[in-house]
Amino acid sequence: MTLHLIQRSPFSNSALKDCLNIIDSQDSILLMEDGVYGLQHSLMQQTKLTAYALQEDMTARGLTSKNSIKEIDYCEFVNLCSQHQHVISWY
Amino acid sequence: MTLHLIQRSPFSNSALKDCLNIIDSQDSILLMEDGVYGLQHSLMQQTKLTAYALQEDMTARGLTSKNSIKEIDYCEFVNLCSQHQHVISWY
Amino acid sequence: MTHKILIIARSAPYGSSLAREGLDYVLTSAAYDQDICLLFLGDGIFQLLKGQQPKQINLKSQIGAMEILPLYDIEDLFVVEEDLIERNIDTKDLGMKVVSIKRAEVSQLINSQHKVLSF
Amino acid sequence: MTHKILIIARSAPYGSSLAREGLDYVLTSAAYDQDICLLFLGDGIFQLLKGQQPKQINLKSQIGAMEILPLYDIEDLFVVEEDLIERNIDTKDLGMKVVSIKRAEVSQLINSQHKVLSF
Amino acid sequence: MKFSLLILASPYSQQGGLSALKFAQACLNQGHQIYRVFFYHEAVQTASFLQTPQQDESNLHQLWCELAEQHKIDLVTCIAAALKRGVLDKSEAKRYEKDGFNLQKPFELSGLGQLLDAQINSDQLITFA
Amino acid sequence: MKFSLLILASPYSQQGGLSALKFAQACLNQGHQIYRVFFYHEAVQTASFLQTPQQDESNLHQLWCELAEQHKIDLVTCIAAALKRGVLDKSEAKRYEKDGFNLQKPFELSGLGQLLDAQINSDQLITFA
Repeated sequence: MTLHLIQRSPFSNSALKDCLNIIDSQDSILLMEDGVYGLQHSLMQQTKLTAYALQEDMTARGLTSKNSIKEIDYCEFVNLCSQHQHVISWY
Repeated sequence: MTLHLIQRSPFSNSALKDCLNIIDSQDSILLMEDGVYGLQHSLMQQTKLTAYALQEDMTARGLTSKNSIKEIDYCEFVNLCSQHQHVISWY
Repeated sequence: MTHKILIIARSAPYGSSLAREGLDYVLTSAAYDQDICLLFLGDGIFQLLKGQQPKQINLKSQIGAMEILPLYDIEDLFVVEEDLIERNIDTKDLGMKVVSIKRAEVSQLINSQHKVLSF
Repeated sequence: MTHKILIIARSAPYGSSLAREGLDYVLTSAAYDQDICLLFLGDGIFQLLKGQQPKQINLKSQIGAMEILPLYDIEDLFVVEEDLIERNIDTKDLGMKVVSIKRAEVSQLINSQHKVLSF
Repeated sequence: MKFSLLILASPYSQQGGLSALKFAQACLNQGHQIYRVFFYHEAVQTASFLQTPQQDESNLHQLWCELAEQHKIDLVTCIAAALKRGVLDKSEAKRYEKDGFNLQKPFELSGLGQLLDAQINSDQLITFA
Repeated sequence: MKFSLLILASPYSQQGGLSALKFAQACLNQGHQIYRVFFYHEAVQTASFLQTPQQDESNLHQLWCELAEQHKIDLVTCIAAALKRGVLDKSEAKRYEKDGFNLQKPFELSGLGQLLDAQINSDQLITFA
C-alpha cells in the first residue's frame, strides 16, 4: 500500500497522470501544494481511488472541496504517512 | 508573426500544448532544451506549422530528425529571432 | 514613448514564485508609465481565484497584490474561455474584472502589441 | 542488513539536473552494498537513449555515467512498455539492457521493495 | 515513528521548503521523531545564512535553525550539490580559495551516504520537491 | 540588431543558463549587440562568485564574467529576487548586517526597471527559463 503525494498542477505537469497510470486500487492519493488544483481536473472527478487534499493548500488557493475527496490537515497527513508502507512524491 | 520557443518536454509539461492552443498559422515553433523531445510526440508529428529544432539539443539527447522539422544551429536561431516580430518562451 | 506591452501570466500562484515575480514586473512597468495589458493563460487563471488565503501557508496573497492594478490604470485583464472551462471555473469565481476571449483571438492580441513577455 | 531499494527515475536528462542527481544517489547506495533496482518511468526513459552527445551543450553524459551500473551489480533496469510506445521509442534505441514491464505490473514491483524513492 | 525529510525544492522559488517545515512541526507535535532533514538539488540554498527575505516573508533558513535547535534535528546539506551551487562552509571555502562562506551550524555539509542512512534508518522518508 | 536576454533558469539545476551563453555568443559572432543580460527568479544564483563546480563542469559564473569583460556586456541581477535568495554585494551585506557577500563586478544588483529598460530599448528580449 502506497501513499502518492501529488505536488504539481495536473493542468501543466504530468505528475498526476503519470501516477494514475501505475497506481494500484489499494493505494491512496494526497493532493498538496499546486497538486490541489487537481480538484478542478476531470481526472480526479472520475476517480474511484481513496483521495485526500491538503486543507491548508486548498484554502490558500481559494479552492473548495469537491466530491469524494477528503480534506485533511498536516496532522492527518503525518498519520497517513505512518499508515502506508511507501510514500512516493510526484513532481 | 511570432517565434515560439518550446523549452520543456511535452510529455511532462504543458508548454507545447498551451502554445499550440493559441498559435497562429503564420507563427513558427522552435523546439529547444528538453523541448526537443517534442520530436517524439504525436502533437509535432501532425503539425502543419513551420517548426524547427535546435541541433545541439537534439544531438546531446541522441535524437534524430523527424518529418518536416528543420534542424538549426544557434546561428540560425539568432537569425530566426531577428526575423520575427515577437519571440515568446514557453516553459 | 509609451509602449504597448503584453504580459502573459501562465503560472499558478504559490507552488512557484513565478506568478509573484511576473506581477512585480507588471507593477514596475506600470509605474514607468507603460501601457500594460495582462493575459492569464492556462494555469495563470488560478491567480485570479476569489478567496485566496495564503497566510495559511506563510505566503503573500497574489490576488491581494493584484487589487492595486486598477490604480495603475491596468484594466485590460484577459482570460481565455476554453481555459476556464477546462478548469471548471466560472468568471464569477474570479476576484477581478476580466475580459474573456477565445483561444483563436489570442494571436490577434499578441500581434497588436509592441512587446510581449511571459512568466 | 541489505535493503531492497527501488529508485524511480522520472526526469529527462539535461534540461534538469534531477536525472543526474538521482543517478548519483543510486551509485552511492550501490557503493554501500544495498540491493538497488531502477525503474525508468515516463520521461525517465530518455536517460537510456543511445548516442547521447551532451558535450555539445557542455554537460556530462547521463548514459555514459550509467555504463558503470553493471559493475555495481545493478542489473535490474525496468522500463514501461506503454511509456516507450507513447514516446515512439523501441527497446533497440536504448543503450542499456532493460526489462520491459507493463504499467499494471509497476505496483507489484513497488510493493516488493523495502524502500522507494523517486527523482 | 522515525521520519526523515528529503527536500529538493528551492527555498524562495517553490513551496516545498515551507511544506516540509509544516510537516516536520506536525510530526514533532504528535510525538514522532525527525531522524534527519536532507537538503539536495535546489534545496541546498536553504543552508545559506546570507538569505535576506523581506520582513513580511518567511526566512526559511532561520526557521530551520530554530526548529533544529529546539528539537536537536540533524540538518544535512549534500556537499556535491551545495558546492557547485555556491553554498559552502568555512573549511570548504578555504580548500577552494573562495573569499567567503555562507553555511555554518546547525547546517552541515556531508555526502549522499547520509541520505541513504536516513532512508534505511527511518520508517518513512518523505520528499518535498 | 540589439538583443537582451532574460534568464530565469537556475544555473546548475536547469539548462537555460548554458543555452543563454550559447545564444549570446552566436549573437556576438554575427555582429549583433547584447544590450543587457538580466538575471531574475532562480537565475540570480548565477551572480554568486562562491559557486564551485567540479573541474569537468562549466562554471557559469566565470563564463559570464569572461564574456562580459570581453564584450562590455551589462550583467544585471534583480536586487529583490537576489536578496531573498542570499545573493548580495558588499554594500547590501553591510546594510543588512550579513557576515559576508557573494556578488561583485561585473555583476551588479539593480531593480526591475532595468529589465523594462532592456525590453523597451532592445529589438528582442529572449527568455531562457
